[in-house]
Amino acid sequence: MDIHEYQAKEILNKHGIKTLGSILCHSPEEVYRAYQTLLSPIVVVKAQVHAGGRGKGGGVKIAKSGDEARSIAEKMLGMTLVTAQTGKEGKIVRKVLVESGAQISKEFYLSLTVDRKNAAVAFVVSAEGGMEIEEVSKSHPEKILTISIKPFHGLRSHHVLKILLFLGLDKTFLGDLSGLLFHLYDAFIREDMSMLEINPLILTSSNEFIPLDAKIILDDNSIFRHPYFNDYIDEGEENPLEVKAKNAGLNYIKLDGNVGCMVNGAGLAMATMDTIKEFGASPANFLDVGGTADSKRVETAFNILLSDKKVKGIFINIFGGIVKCDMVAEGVVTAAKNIGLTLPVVVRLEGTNAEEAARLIENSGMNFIVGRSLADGAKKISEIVKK
Amino acid sequence: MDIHEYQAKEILNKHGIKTLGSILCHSPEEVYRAYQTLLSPIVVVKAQVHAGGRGKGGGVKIAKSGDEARSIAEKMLGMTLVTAQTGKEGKIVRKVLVESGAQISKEFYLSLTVDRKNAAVAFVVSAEGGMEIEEVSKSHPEKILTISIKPFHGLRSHHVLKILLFLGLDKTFLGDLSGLLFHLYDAFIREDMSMLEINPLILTSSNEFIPLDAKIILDDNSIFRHPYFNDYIDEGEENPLEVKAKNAGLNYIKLDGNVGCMVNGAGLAMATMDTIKEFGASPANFLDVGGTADSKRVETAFNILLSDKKVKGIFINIFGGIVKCDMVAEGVVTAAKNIGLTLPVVVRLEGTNAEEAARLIENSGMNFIVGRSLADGAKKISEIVKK
Amino acid sequence: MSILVNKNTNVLVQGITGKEGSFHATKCLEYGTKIVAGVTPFKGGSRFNNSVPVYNTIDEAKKTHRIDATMVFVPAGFAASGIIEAIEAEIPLIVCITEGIPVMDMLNVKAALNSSNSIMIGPNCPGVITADECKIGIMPGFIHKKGKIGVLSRSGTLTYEAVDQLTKAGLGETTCIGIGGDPIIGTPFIPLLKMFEDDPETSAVVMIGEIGGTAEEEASEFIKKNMKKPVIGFIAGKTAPEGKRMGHAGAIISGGKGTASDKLKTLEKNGVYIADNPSVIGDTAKKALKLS
Amino acid sequence: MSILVNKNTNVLVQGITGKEGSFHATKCLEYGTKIVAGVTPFKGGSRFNNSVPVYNTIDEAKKTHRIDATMVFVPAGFAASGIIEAIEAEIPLIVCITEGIPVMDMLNVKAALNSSNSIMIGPNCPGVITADECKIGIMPGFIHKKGKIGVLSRSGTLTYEAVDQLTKAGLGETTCIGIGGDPIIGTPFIPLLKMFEDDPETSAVVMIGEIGGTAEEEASEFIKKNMKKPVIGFIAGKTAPEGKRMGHAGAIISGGKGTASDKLKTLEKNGVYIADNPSVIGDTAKKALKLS
Repeated sequence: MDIHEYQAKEILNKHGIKTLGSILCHSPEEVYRAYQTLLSPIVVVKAQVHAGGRGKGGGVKIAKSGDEARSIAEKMLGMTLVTAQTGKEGKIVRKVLVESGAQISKEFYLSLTVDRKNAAVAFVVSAEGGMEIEEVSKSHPEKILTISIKPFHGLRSHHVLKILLFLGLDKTFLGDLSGLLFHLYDAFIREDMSMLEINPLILTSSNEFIPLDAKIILDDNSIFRHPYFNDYIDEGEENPLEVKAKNAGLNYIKLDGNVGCMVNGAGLAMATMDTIKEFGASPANFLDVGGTADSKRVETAFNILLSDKKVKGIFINIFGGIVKCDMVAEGVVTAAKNIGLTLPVVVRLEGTNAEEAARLIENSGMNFIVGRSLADGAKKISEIVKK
Repeated sequence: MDIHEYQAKEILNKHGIKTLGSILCHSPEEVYRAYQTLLSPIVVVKAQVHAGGRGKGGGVKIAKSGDEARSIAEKMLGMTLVTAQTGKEGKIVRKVLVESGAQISKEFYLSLTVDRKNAAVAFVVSAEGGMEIEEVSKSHPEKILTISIKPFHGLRSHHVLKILLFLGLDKTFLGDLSGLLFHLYDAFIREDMSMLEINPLILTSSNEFIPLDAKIILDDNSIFRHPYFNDYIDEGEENPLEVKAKNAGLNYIKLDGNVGCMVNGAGLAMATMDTIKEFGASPANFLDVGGTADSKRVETAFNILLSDKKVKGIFINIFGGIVKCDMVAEGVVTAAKNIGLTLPVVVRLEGTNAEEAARLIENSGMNFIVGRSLADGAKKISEIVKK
Repeated sequence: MSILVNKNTNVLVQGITGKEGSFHATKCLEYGTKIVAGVTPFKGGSRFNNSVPVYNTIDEAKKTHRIDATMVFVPAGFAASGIIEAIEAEIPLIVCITEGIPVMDMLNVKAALNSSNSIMIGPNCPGVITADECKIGIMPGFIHKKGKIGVLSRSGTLTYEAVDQLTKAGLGETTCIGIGGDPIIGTPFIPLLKMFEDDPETSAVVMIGEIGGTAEEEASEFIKKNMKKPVIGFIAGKTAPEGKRMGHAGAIISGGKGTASDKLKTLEKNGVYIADNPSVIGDTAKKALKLS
Repeated sequence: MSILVNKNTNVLVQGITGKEGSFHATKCLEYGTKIVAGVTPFKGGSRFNNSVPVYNTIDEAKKTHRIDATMVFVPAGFAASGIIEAIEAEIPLIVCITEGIPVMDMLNVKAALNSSNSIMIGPNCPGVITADECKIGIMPGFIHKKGKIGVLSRSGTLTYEAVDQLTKAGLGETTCIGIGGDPIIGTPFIPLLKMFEDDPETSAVVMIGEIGGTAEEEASEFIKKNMKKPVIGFIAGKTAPEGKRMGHAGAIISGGKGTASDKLKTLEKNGVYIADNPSVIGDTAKKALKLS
């Protein structure tokens, strides 16, 4: 799960990593007062949204007075911030972080991620701080160092040394860098993070390492041992349909197309989207209804699909494994009737009792078309929505 | 390094493990006041010495009043406590721990050790609490469960379950036992222990797990990351000669025989002791002078050997590897002259320049005899001391 | 022949009395799987379905039974413990169905596996099946038919789709393995590809991948260097957007890495027969085997 | 032939500029060891003895040199890091001389070794030497002479004692290995016994043990089952008291376990030729080889 910069910094602080003084604000007045409180001649006002690249989009501004800070906040709060990571629709700025300024002597990039290939935690560092790391990795891969730490090796002093040397720092920084890296590594593991990105990590003119920005992604699966994750959920940052689906236990991701998809299983759902695209239409969503496609669940799924006004037709693709297809067909028909569905729907049911299911669909009296295979179904729905 | 029970309990408390209320006392008056302070009708007065088996030796007594506690302390403080672990000479009791009483519903044995074979931390548990575990392991090995926890496996809930079932405890104790075991495991690793023994671990009548006794051995080698170990050193508990040797950087262990041994290397030192024994004499000590047997070091070693009044002769056995034997011989002669050594000394020097060394020893004018091999030297010194 | 499991495999079920565990253990028994014992803490001494003995721990079960494989249905929060219990009990094959195990737990599990002789399939997978012999998992048994294709997949229902086609195409399967949809899994494609290459009954392998990570690319390099048998590849997620987890915890394109098109390019370069869409997996297999 | 090291072994020295490291690196060079590089943090770019290039990290050294083995003189507090650096750099043989590494660090190192292809000898050991070819360690080279006996030992100078006798007895040595006196060591007797059994030049093995642990007992069981070559055993510490560490961290009798007499009994039972005292190791070897 994504969290805000200010929350990420709270976690870092908890693990002994110092950040600059900052105050979270919800109104221009609070921002004005924050300027006074921080006692820093220069402050930075930063939009708190679940997306990176805020600077380019106008979500990070410097203020040299309380008035200036307030007037920045007046524009920033409520604006729709569009960055490389928000998508076209952007994100509405609901709160800002006002942070003290710092005298920057150097900027670095530093992140921790899960290294899938080596089953390890990887440090990624670069002396090119503040840049987008994807760009650096494409244009100058030699400027990035990745060090994988296997769990039974642990972070060790030779790892710190390698990072120090790669960043071009001298011996005198070894102790401080070591402290920072050990705290970060510990925080990453203990808080079950999927990603921790500090960009830039700055070295101040007084030779302190400070994370100027911090982005953390937490591993939702570990929420059972970190109840505080619940406090960090900010539904306002997510797509409302995705939130609704999640609360109903459905796995839904909104896309830009016009064919609503309802599939059981994540892999099959992706494959279904891909096949629709192959036939010239475009999927409106990813939706995995899971293993139990009963009428209640299907009804909720229909409602979510229909909330997306772009949707012109629906493709239901279920491979009935343990679940019997005729049961699913009944559920689909009942749900469609309950909500008075009028959109064209192509239904493909494969697996146990697929024939009986097809008959039920055909005889339902609804606007249902039977797909005989994944390709056949995808083709039929694509032709319909392209009309 | 060995530490006292009260220190072991301090460490356990630091790691969230509850122990009974207790007060460390150095005088009968303090013990009297401790009784009043603890507000427990029954207290236990326990001698604080670096040795187990105190109960049998009279080092653990129950008191039901302040007066009784004081009179127990009067006898206990200053006494020489002899237990199975102290050796014949016993240990002088210099302080006692006064601890609140508890209502015991069950007693268990629980310890953590390093499992050399599996390179793991091992839990050893038994429902036979309060017994000497060595005896149980000989007479009823089936009453002991050993579970090895490899570092990359970690302590897991199935380990706790196995221990719970083995101890004959029901489901309701799972949470509390789990908490205790995780704290102990964490403490063992974080504090670099070699041994942590709780005997007995009690279950109180209010169903709390409490370590009634606690014995911890810390890994001296880790002192660089645990400066507090220094505060736990109690030289009064060690043999004064061993303390003196240690402070001089020598590895010395006092034994009961009359042949003083000075050897370079621990394995060779043991082999030398064994060979002396084979020739019918008995080693007075283990002493490894280490790699640099210069005159200063040899002099210190001589002084320590001579402080043991039982010593009737000295066997110096040096395998000069990197170090040259003639240099060692010179060192030995100089040191012996400096301290005016009169005891018979057999010197065996093997390795580089062994012949020159033998000549130097023979021509030294001292009471020195050359040993031509380990066996020859051991034989000669044994014959001398047996006269 | 087949790989990993066959009709002689003695199977344990961890979490046999739970909702999922009991449902699927029953289905597996119906398929003919030799489930010899189950484990659920504090349920030791009882019998599952009036027949399969239940124990508190694997150690207890091992006193009476030879166990070749275990099917793990332990809830996510305790799954790492259950898997490590199986590793410590030296169970040769561990099939973990459980979804939602934290990645940090899996890093430890993976380290434990590396120092053991156990093989783990999953987690977050449909399991392993050798057609007509042994099913350890949640896949529908009836779509499988003894034949000549080995199947490897990061997916669940998409695998059933492929198997269904292979069965209907008359090719049938030897062993079908869902390797799991999580970022860290017990066994990636390569060791299993090697087993299929060595299995005399397997003529070709279908490998179903998806976006995220680089497992398919690494597999294709192995295929190029070490495999004589044809491999048919499909990658799901051509239309998946960047930065979104597509259901599976491991199915995510991040930092522009792990896209379907990158994977397909590498697979093709390394001589894998590409199925352009899931409906042609069966046909592609036939073509690869020069049967059509 | 020999085991572990020979005249072609390219050696790195970690901690080459330290007091111990530089002294012994010089001695090894004098013996003829092919020391190709050294590592000391922040000393990269300099040269040791005006010849051996020094690097900051092993990775840097590996860019220029093939490295077959590393000799570790890193101080105890940093030794685990140094060893793990060598494991991560995939150095095949790691010889760690350092004494005083905390046991908890060694548990992690051992776990790291288990998942790697590196072999570690030590820590707290004199090192490894193949007579007249390659010395990686602190033993006096001149006492060694090419011959037919393999030597394994938990000790230092006691090993020299044994080697000296073997050389003077005209038997000579193939490879001599101090496995280390700590409770947790990289490689116990068994894998090395196996290598000696497979080495055509080795005719017999001298195994020098001491009190503490059960490594000798386990080794003797291996010897009985798997070795045709005679093994001569000596155990130091018959007169050692219980509960005291005899110099080596691993040399301690605790809870009545790890005594010399127990070990000797088991060794004898398993067909090891026992040398009753260290002075007869050479003679016992001759007898075992039917040379006297």
